[in-house]
Amino acid sequence: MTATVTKTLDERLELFRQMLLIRRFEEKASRLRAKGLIPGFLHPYIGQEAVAVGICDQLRDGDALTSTHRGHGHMIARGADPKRMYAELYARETGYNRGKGGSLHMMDADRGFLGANGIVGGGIPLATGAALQMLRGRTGGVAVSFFGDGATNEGTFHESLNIASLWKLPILYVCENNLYGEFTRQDKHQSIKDVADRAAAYAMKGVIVDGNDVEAVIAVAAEATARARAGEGPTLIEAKTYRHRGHFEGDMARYRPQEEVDFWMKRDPLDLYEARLTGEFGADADAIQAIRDAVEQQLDAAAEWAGEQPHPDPSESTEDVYVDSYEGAALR
Amino acid sequence: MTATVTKTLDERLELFRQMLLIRRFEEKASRLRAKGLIPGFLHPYIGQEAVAVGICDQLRDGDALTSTHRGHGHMIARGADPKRMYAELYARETGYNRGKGGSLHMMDADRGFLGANGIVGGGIPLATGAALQMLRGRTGGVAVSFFGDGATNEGTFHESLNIASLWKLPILYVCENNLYGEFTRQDKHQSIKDVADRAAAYAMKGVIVDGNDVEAVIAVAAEATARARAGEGPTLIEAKTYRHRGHFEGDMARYRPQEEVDFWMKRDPLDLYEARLTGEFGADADAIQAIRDAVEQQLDAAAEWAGEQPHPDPSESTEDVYVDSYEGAALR
Amino acid sequence: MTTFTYADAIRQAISEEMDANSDVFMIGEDIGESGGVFGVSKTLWEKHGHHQMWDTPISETAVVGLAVGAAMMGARPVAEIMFSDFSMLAMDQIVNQAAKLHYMTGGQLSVPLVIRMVTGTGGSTAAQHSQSLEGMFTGVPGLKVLAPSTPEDAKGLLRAAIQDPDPVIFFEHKLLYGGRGGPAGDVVPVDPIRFGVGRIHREGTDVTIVSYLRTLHHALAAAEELAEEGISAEVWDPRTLVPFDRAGLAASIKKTGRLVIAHEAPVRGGFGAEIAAWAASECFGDLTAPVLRIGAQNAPIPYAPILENTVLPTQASIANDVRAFMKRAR
Amino acid sequence: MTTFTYADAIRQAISEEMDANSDVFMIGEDIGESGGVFGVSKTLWEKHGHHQMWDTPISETAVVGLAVGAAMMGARPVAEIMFSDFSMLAMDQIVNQAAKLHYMTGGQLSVPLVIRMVTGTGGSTAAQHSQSLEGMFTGVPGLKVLAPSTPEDAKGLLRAAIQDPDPVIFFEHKLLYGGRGGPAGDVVPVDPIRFGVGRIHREGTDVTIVSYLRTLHHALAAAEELAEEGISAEVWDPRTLVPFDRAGLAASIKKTGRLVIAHEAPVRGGFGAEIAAWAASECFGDLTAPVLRIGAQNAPIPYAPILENTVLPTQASIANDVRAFMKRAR
Ligand SMILES: Cc1ncc(C[n+]2csc(CCOP(=O)(O)OP(=O)(O)O)c2C)c(N)n1
Ligand SMILES: Cc1ncc(C[n+]2csc(CCOP(=O)(O)OP(=O)(O)O)c2C)c(N)n1
Ligand SMILES: [Mg+2]
Ligand SMILES: [Mg+2]
Repeated sequence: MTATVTKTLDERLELFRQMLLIRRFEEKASRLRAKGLIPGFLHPYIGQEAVAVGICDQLRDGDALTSTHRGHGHMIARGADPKRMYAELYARETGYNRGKGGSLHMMDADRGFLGANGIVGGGIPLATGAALQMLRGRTGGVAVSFFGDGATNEGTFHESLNIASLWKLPILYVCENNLYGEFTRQDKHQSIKDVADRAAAYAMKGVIVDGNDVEAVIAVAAEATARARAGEGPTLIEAKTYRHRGHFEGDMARYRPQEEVDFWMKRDPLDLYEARLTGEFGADADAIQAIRDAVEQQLDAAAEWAGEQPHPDPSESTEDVYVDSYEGAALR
Repeated sequence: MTATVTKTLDERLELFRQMLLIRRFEEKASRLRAKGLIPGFLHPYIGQEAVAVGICDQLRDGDALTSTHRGHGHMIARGADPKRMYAELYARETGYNRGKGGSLHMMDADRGFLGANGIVGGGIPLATGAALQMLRGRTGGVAVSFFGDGATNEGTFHESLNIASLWKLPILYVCENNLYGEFTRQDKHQSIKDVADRAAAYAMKGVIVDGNDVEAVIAVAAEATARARAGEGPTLIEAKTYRHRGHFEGDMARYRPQEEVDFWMKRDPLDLYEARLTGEFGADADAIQAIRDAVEQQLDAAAEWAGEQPHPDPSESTEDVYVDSYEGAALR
Repeated sequence: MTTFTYADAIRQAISEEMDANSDVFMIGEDIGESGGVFGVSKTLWEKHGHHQMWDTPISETAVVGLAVGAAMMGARPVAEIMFSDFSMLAMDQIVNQAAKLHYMTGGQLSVPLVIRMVTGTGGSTAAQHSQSLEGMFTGVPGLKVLAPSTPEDAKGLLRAAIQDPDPVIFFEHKLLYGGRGGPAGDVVPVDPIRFGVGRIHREGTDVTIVSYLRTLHHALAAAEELAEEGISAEVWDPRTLVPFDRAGLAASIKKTGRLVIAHEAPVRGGFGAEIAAWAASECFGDLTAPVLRIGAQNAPIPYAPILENTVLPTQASIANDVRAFMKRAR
Repeated sequence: MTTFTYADAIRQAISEEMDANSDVFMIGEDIGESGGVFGVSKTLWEKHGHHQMWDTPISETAVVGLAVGAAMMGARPVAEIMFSDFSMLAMDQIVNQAAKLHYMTGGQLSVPLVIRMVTGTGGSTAAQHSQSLEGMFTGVPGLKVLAPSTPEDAKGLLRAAIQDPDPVIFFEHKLLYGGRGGPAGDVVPVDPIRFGVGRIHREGTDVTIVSYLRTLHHALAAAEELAEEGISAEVWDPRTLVPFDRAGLAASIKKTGRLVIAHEAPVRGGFGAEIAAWAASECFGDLTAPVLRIGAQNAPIPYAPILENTVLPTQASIANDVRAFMKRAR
């Protein structure tokens, strides 16, 4: 059974808009970082946009997700505000985390976005626990855990999937297999070709999807979320994709063969979808251009707004260590 | 391809002797503990003897193995001296670990027995590292990691098997699936029925064997060790077996259905093999009886010897914290 | 009449908090029908049913990680680590996730989580089932760390921990579960106890002995011994290590002028270091003698009873150490 | 003429020990062809080939566990943890296995293992890539803990660590790798340095400042500042935290009568507590003022540069704190 999700043209344009928003958000962030405006690490999501947008398309209020060090795409796909994201990257008071988290820890709890994570595999148990709480409360919600191919070699992956299958937790494990963990190609970090093969180790359903085809991702997400909401348990989804750039800003990615890069650049998820939109789905070029303009405008305004935001006051460094710090607990 | 291992009758009697030695060692240990002579935890290996004896039959000098909290059987099968094992259980100076380890940490480094382990899954990376060192040194050695069904849910299992397969390490992962992890039945701790199914997650070879049939275990061990020594990489061997008693001495094991216990008691590995010995292999009853007597005598003498051994001197409590403690490092 | 044990106290605290709030649940290994290795969760499975009792595979990282994730969604999980030694397998989820989430998300959400750990040495369970690791957690900003020494404190502090909005590490000493007794009765009502308030178990004027968990009881017995020799020891139990009752300790030091700290963890790097260092800074003027730290020898815990006894502080060793200390100090 | 950096020092120490002994090998994530995130292993892959360089999947527990297992078979592995924060995923193998094996097996075998960890704060890498966790390891019997502050010490101590028969935790501060410089030259020969011998970086008579890693350099700069104001600070670097040069510290305290400890870890539960506590016990008679501990604020490390700077001790904050301390102390 494959779930069929039929989208209107407007919905399709919206999918395109979201992917473009992610793409341009990241490209702009990269430029801002090069100018010295963003400190710390930045792991661009460029190339993988169809995965975030496709999966999040099937989420509702009350659902939750965890992300990785490469988290901006998931966060934007979940509807977070680029203004406050840039403000966070700028380490400002009005950023999502009030300047305390940055890229690696950005969170939007109101939208159930339970955070980027600086620990590879660190978010997998968290999402699983969120799913447990949904099951306990019979909320009908689902949790999603995004992670990379490299993360599937961490113990947290194994322990979490085993439990989720055992308890039939409402969760999607979404592995974005972009062929590399940091500078290490998949065949140098695991002997399997398809991460989805690991599902069988937990008697879990595993599926492979073209992670550069947003509607294909939507189809598997629709089925997996339906199964999860119906109490039929978790799915491991392997989305085959590629990161266009280095592991982080500053990594020139010289360790990748040029043919491989070329192959994948031709399969750019935005180009592919734009071609379908204007071809198969009959979108007109103006509509696409309007989206481009709007995205550009939104991001320019967002970055500008962010740049005007106040820095946190130094006294905030010891705030929020505890919710209830009693007397003296949070002192030096 | 299945390796064929043909044993002489004498060799078969020796296998029986080893299994019996383990059985009686454990039964006696249980009685000694009931008398208050052995402190701490004791996890009897009774019922699983064919696994230890069958696997260790295929090991050579220079091979290494790691064990678990239920380690006496593996240690005896590897040729360790019951005298010094009882002395260790009695916490005496001449025990294997000079009284510092007890059952949970018993080790015989000279025989490559790299120790029982108090941490479930804790020995799996250690054996994998031993295999790495063998590969590095091209020693032709193999490592064996014994662990239980419960341990296969720990992250260490996952991380280690992934690496071993990737690097084609010379190692056997031997899961003794005795249906329970502590008080929890397998179907309450994992959704799969066969642990061997997990091998595919690492593109590793997985095999299932009747863990109560010593010659069947030998056959899979022969093949797996041959592959390992030939540089063809690791094997995950699942030996289906059963522990006759509670998880540890003191556990009445009331959580197990009587029919299940009955079923397995009828499949006692010693009874099964004795029947084959006297039937199919034409051993005579006297030979068996002679083994029984010798084992009894050996263990009586061993326990007696152990009971006469000196206690460690209190001053030894701070010895061997470091090999080289420099000045002051090991002080209070 | 039944005696209220430390184990009863813990079970009752959990049960009462579960009754009061369905967001409270337990998660851990073999905590279900079997009642747990130490019998702490006995009856909870039947009383609170599946949705408040989650008996897990052997997967410490996931046990804690799931609890953290559920807490992020508003649950109040009580995770059990069978022996605190096994917490080493879950350190990432404790130190890098639970402790930091509230802070690094700018206060967007909190992690109201209790991690119960069986701690301490006893009964020759040897090096991997006997450690006193509280010092590792007290140094992590964002965690609270409790170490109750009596059944009443165990119940009151655990109730407070479950109600607390922050991640709490809750140490239970394995040798305190059974025997120590407490008020008579099957169920003893105890109110939640505010964190950061120490307790004077015995008043004294010559020396302050700070102690907790099982060692507190040795210290109390040692103090009785010393009293007969004319040494008046005040025995003070911080009960909560983080937050720590600094005012309470300062007051006691002001009175006695002398500070001894006794715990089961090795001296080097034990929580006693923090107490001593703090006092050497903030109570320096009141101290009339060097600070004395008593703890385990700097060694893993050995199996042999004779060595186990040597490694650990005992009533006798504490009495001896304090006696010698007072001789030097006078 | 090239400058010998801290990163060079570490690379050279590993390379020289690999040349000397084929049982020495490196194991860790992305340490191969790419040269590692901090470029420390650059050229080692080519020079020492596959059998001495093991580039692993992302599996911290296995990285350390394999190293321990290989060490049990006689190898001398150098395991790399990319950021010390990730060591939390490997704590069981470090604390429960590596640290205890020699002892709990009655000395049957040893674990000659070095675990290198990138430590400390800098560059807004935020709460999970910035911790100073040395205090967790110093409290574990069986581990040795090193914290070199200069290129020479890094090279000499790492060579000694690789030759040492026990498990050694080796902290490298991320902000020391690049710039700090050292003697000129591409390859600087440095002999192995004996553990437990501190180093006086600056002589002084009024106050002893104990510091290490990056903070040492702040302390030295602060001492220069204070010197102009007539405060003579002795700056002393223990170099190895376990074993610790007690005699060296005692001698300095005897001279100055005053003890300040400055490190990047939070004050509560940092290794400074152990130093202060030891001094409050063993040097009490020589201390003429309360001990002062300087460290990070008790918070996770925040992302914003302005907050990161506030949380950490700096040259200015150390100078200020010591200035105020001397005012009180005189
Ligand atoms: C526990 C841990 N180990 C190592 C790292 C360093 N690190 C950050 S990202 C990364 C690679 C992750 O690869 P993958 O999971 O495939 O995600 P991708 O970067 O490809 O999106 C590594 C090794 C880390 N952050 N956490
Ligand atoms: C890390 C860790 N978690 C939990 C325990 C407690 N424990 C000891 S044995 C055991 C069950 C192990 O089950 P399995 O691996 O199937 O081995 P078996 O006892 O059946 O031989 C448990 C949970 C432990 N010793 N270590
Ligand atoms: Mg990847
Ligand atoms: Mg089992």
